[in-house]
Amino acid sequence: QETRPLVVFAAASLQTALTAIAADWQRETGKRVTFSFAASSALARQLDQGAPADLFASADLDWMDFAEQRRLIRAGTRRTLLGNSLVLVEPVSETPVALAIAPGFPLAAAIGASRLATGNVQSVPVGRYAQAALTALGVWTEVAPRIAGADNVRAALALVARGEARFGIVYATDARTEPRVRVVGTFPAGSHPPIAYPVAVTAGSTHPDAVAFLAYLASPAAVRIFEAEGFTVLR
Amino acid sequence: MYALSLTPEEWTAIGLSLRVATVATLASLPLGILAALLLARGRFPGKSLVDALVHLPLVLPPVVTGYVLLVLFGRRGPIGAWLESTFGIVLAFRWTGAALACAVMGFPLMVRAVRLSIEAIDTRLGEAAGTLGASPAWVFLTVTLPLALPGIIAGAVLCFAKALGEFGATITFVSNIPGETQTLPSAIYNATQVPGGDAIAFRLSIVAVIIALAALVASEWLARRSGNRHGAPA
Amino acid sequence: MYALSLTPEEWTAIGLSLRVATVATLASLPLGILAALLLARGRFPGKSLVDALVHLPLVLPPVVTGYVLLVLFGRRGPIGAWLESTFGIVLAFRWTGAALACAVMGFPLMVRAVRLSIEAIDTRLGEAAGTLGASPAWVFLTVTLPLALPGIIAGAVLCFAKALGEFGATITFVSNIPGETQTLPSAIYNATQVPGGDAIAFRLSIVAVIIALAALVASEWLARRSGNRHGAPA
Amino acid sequence: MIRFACRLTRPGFALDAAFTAGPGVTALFGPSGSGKSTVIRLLAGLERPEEGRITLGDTVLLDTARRRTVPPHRRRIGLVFQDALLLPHLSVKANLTYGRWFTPRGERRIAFDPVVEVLGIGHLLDRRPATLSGGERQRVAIGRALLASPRLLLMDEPLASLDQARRQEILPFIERLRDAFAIPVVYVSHAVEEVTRLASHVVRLEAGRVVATGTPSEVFAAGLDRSGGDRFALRSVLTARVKQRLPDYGITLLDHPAGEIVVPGLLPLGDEVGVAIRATDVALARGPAGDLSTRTVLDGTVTRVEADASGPFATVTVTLTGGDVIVAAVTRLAAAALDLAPGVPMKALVKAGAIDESGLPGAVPKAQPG
Amino acid sequence: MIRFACRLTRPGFALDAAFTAGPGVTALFGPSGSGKSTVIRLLAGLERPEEGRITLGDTVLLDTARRRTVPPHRRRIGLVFQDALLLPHLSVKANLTYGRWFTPRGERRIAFDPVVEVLGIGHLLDRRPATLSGGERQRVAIGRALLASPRLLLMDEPLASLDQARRQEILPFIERLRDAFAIPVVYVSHAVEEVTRLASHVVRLEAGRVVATGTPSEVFAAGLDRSGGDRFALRSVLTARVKQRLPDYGITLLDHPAGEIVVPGLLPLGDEVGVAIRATDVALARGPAGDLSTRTVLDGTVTRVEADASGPFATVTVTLTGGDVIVAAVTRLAAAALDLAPGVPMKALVKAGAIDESGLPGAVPKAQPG
Ligand SMILES: Nc1ncnc2c1ncn2[C@@H]1O[C@H](COP(=O)(O)OP(=O)(O)OP(=O)(O)O)[C@@H](O)[C@H]1O
Ligand SMILES: Nc1ncnc2c1ncn2[C@@H]1O[C@H](COP(=O)(O)OP(=O)(O)OP(=O)(O)O)[C@@H](O)[C@H]1O
Ligand code: MOO
Ligand SMILES: [Mg+2]
Ligand SMILES: [Mg+2]
Repeated sequence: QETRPLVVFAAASLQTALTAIAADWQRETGKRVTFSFAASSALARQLDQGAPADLFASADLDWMDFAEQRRLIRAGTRRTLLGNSLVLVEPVSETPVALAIAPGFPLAAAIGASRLATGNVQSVPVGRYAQAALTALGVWTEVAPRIAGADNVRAALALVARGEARFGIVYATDARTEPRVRVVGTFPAGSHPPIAYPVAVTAGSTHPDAVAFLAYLASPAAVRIFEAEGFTVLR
Repeated sequence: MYALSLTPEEWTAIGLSLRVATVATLASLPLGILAALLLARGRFPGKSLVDALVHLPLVLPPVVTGYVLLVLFGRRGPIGAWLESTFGIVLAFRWTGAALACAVMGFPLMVRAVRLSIEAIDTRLGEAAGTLGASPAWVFLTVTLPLALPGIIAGAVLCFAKALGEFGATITFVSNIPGETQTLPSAIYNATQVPGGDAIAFRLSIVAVIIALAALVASEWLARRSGNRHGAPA
Repeated sequence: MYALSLTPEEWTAIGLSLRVATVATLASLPLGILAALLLARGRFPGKSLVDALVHLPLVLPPVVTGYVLLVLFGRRGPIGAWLESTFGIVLAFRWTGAALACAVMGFPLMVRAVRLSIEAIDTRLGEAAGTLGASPAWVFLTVTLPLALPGIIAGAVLCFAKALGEFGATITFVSNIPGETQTLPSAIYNATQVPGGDAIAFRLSIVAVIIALAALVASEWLARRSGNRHGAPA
Repeated sequence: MIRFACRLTRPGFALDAAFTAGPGVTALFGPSGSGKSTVIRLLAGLERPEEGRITLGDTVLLDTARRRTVPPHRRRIGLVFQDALLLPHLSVKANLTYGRWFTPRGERRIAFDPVVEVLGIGHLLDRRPATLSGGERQRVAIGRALLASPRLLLMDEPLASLDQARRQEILPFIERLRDAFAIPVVYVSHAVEEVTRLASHVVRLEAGRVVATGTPSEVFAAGLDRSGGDRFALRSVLTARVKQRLPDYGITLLDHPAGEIVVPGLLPLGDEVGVAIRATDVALARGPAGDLSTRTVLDGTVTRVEADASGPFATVTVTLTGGDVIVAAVTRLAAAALDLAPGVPMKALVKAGAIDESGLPGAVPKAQPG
Repeated sequence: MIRFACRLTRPGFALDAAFTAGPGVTALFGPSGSGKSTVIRLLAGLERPEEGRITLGDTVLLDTARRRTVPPHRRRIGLVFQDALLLPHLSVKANLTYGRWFTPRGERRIAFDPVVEVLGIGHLLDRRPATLSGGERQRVAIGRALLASPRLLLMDEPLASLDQARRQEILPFIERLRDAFAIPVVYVSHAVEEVTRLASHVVRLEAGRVVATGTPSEVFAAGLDRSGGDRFALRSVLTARVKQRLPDYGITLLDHPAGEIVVPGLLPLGDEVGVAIRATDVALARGPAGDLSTRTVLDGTVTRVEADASGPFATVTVTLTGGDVIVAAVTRLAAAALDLAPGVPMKALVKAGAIDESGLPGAVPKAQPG
């Protein structure tokens, strides 16, 4: 019998949910799961160098594509598990702004001399989604000079929470965890590419439970946890 | 070289990084030398604590340091708010903030180097200067400081090099605003975060290495010029 | 203290970090001293390049260093594959790899400190030992090495402290696997990535600071014990 | 006037010394490790005693009882260290002028050029200390201390690494300082000649304690037992008046109640001078001396004969006409042969060649302090 | 046998010196900055000349023509540096024994205890060099070099910072080394007394060139002009045989063709010894000397009178019965009064007290090398 724990390489933003699910799974099956949470980019490259992972959960499609092109994942196991939505947030310390997210809405004016914090628009997924959404709404050119790009969502969130930035664009899942921010509005799903969290069994995995755990991630128990976190579970 | 042909944004990042690294190094030198002097020669209670404080940025993950900087020096932070209201100095989201982050991250390296050099100075030379009428302050300026020059140069080089590579604390504190706070390492980091960005990252890394090499060669030259104080025959 | 009561995983991370930092420091010492000696006393073409190479991990963003390590020392990397087939040593995704990453990141700090101390030694002391029959190797062992002790201790402390804080290169090279490669800074990073993790991050940071403080105090004690070689009256 | 009294303890060594030193040169004399450098460092303020009081003229430099201490840089006390301690990063010239910055303009009494000339370091001005020879380093250290125009000059074996010729040039220069600028000097040296030439006062230290003080003749003519068994350290000092200068012969005749003393060099007429004479340079004659090259023959009476039982020599004290005392070291064989005993009339013969003219006050120095 | 020939240039200084040195002590003598330390460093292999050849016995230590050089640590040449250079991180004891590790067991000819005793450093063994006084440091440096049992010992002003009493103890010890172990010594000193006591051979350097070589009497008796104008540096060395020991008086009578010489101390009967005599310690008598304390009266004839026109003194060379030459420094006045001129018969008077017994080979040292 395989006693080695199952190793899951997962994007840092999935940490809370996956840890809870793994605890349930262990309670049910007695089998242990070990995670390595890091940036999707780092994990994908590590897979490329023969990392001993059984499952890979990415925070965006690009790095899963990268893995797939390099045959780092087992064919046919890839599935897009989760979705998320993009929200505009502001610090609770500010007087609530009356701003409706719509094409041409006066975001730039509302930001004023302050900043809008989000992920880095070139490299961090949430930043790329934000750029896409603002572009689709026709306000990107005005807002672009006021963007402060953090290197991950939580850093962006912290900038808003501390009141350093007047607004932030983050995932809905993150926004609800931070009491010091208030959601101003949610970006229409069509304004940006779908926010997706793909998972797959790695090509090198020999662990007998890899597929089973992958399936468990779609189990009702797991779905409950994901949804409690604010994810939309895609079926 | 074609491979190194850089985009305008990259040039901006390079220029900014040079400015940030230079300012970080020069601005932290006086404090660094003072701290080194205090740790090398001073005797006061809580010296270990000061020592630990100086080393803090080395011990903490850069993200934590960046966050602490944000909390203290952000516009809403106690020091940041005071600086803004008193001197009109804003660090948040400015290149000056990047310089502060780099200075803080390079500080332990600088202090250690200077301290080592100060500790290696024969205290009797200061005594000799004292008998010639030099007050402790003058002794510091005319004896300790010049004799610690190897350490000061080494400390400055370390701080400068660290500033060229520092990224975690910087991006956490002042985020990544092209033209304002996007330094060379931030640009490199960005490149590594997108599939296929390796070539760009490599190119920019080469630039960083070339700058560091130039700084090293300049520092060695400076150190040599400042005179060999040992090992001469007699 | 209740606030500091740690989970078993956190204890594991602390233990691992201690092991990683200790091994990184001790294992890089010999090479660091050698490099420092070469840079301090050697005269050879390409010295600037060696110097630059040593500083590289400082200049490059840690992510890049980590990636370079991954490419070179990974199981599929040229050096990693050779090490595995020849000696059976595996670094990738092992705590040994974390130690390598920390050693590499701390290397420039160590080399600089040792080099400064070596350069401050009066070469005539080595000559004196030579006239007493000590070959250059013995001079190194019995004169240069003990007299460079302040620098060696300082270098070791810097390397150790850096290893306690190093995160970027480590997580990029050996990932973040609890019990194997999840060091204290990686655990802190993880904490910062979850809602409400600030308290955990703070708690773990305090632990890191306490360890560093202990190391500092120990090093100062060691340095004092090794003898004050200056400033005595006569 | 310096008043010194300090107590200081180190593992294995305790200093407990008190002395006063007037104007002129005070010599600190004593075996290696006796605490001479420690006293010098205390005077300069580089060492704090457990208990002590030091005054220079009217100034209290240190008074542990009243918790007062003047820091070294306010003492204006020059110090020539035993091991030079030049500032390695400065040129010789910058080392020399270092102290000037800190000397009030009105008190810069000593000019650069003559000091450089006497010390023979003009060709070294642009060099770094590391490239100097041992003696060159020491000369620069002397110049550096002088050029700060100190109120008191401390010199710790300043001439030990210099050749005789250079010494002969520097010694009169130090005397000039003493005389022309009235800078008191505390001088550490193992060379009895130097001490007797320069010093008006000797403090002899042993194991951290003052074992003898007084004029050189008092301290060094005190008999073999009190001179540490070294007959070469025994001196007498005769006081005589300049009677006649013989420029053709380059010598001067001094008038002493016991006879005429011939000394090399031309001294100012009428001056009263002290002539230091080593005990080993004095021969004794019972009857008339023959036709000798030795011109100085002094009349007196043996007042004391101390035979060093184990050694070959006896110290014979002759009280000269007029009351001055001269000490001679002769073999015990000769003492026996001449029947030397208290009360015996005796002639003391002193070779002019053995008298060091640089010890005489009027000796013409090669250069003058500015 | 050392053969030395080297050329070396530094900005403002050029060394171009060649000399040979036999067994025994060879003194390097010359003014500050003349290149003495440089020669020492070349001998030790610490400096490379542009051109040169150095051999010690059969061993070629350096030959630039053949591009051969033995590195310092293989030369087994001990060096006492002008500034001690003790290893600051080691205790005094560890400094002393440092060289032993590297000395082949069979060649450890010098024992620890006697060296420590003679140097008087027993109480310092556990101390760190930084806490030593100047003289203590230098004594440890001497011990350290000795205890490596070198094949050649180089000493650069080793006794400059020591008191007379300590010097008197160490000098015979160095002679023991020279004699008992046949360790040749190259010795730098500004003290003429030391040089004449120790050295069988003197090399006088000036501005990097050898200006005179020979025995001490040849070099130092060469007349005032050649001795650098310093009459105190003038010596003669007389060779005499031990005739009689007078233990009661602690003196020895030597047989010399020109008369009996009285020297302090008890020398081995029958030995031939060289007695160094300073020109300032020699008096001349034309007729009978009278009833003097001076017992040594030597017969001879004036062969040369060199008057130093500007100074007070004349150097008078007297060729003694048997051929030895003695030099006296007398005033020109005395020279005129005694009608000194070549051919005049003359008696040379030498006080026993002025002869330094530590310069005599048989002098009993306080301790013996092991
Ligand atoms: N690096 C250098 N550059 C220029 N001149 C030098 C250098 N090193 C030594 N010298 C000169 O070489 C000469 C000889 O020096 P050395 O130390 O041999 O003298 P020395 O005879 O030992 O003198 P001392 O009796 O003062 O010790 C000196 O004039 C010194 O200034
Ligand atoms: N830190 C110390 N610990 C113990 N003993 C010390 C310390 N410093 C100095 N001494 C001792 O104090 C004594 C006096 O030293 P000092 O330097 O005053 O002697 P000195 O008379 O100048 O001797 P020298 O003629 O050899 O220079 C010496 O025996 C020395 O060993
Ligand atoms: O201190 Mo780092 O290791 O630059 O992220
Ligand atoms: Mg001393
Ligand atoms: Mg010398």
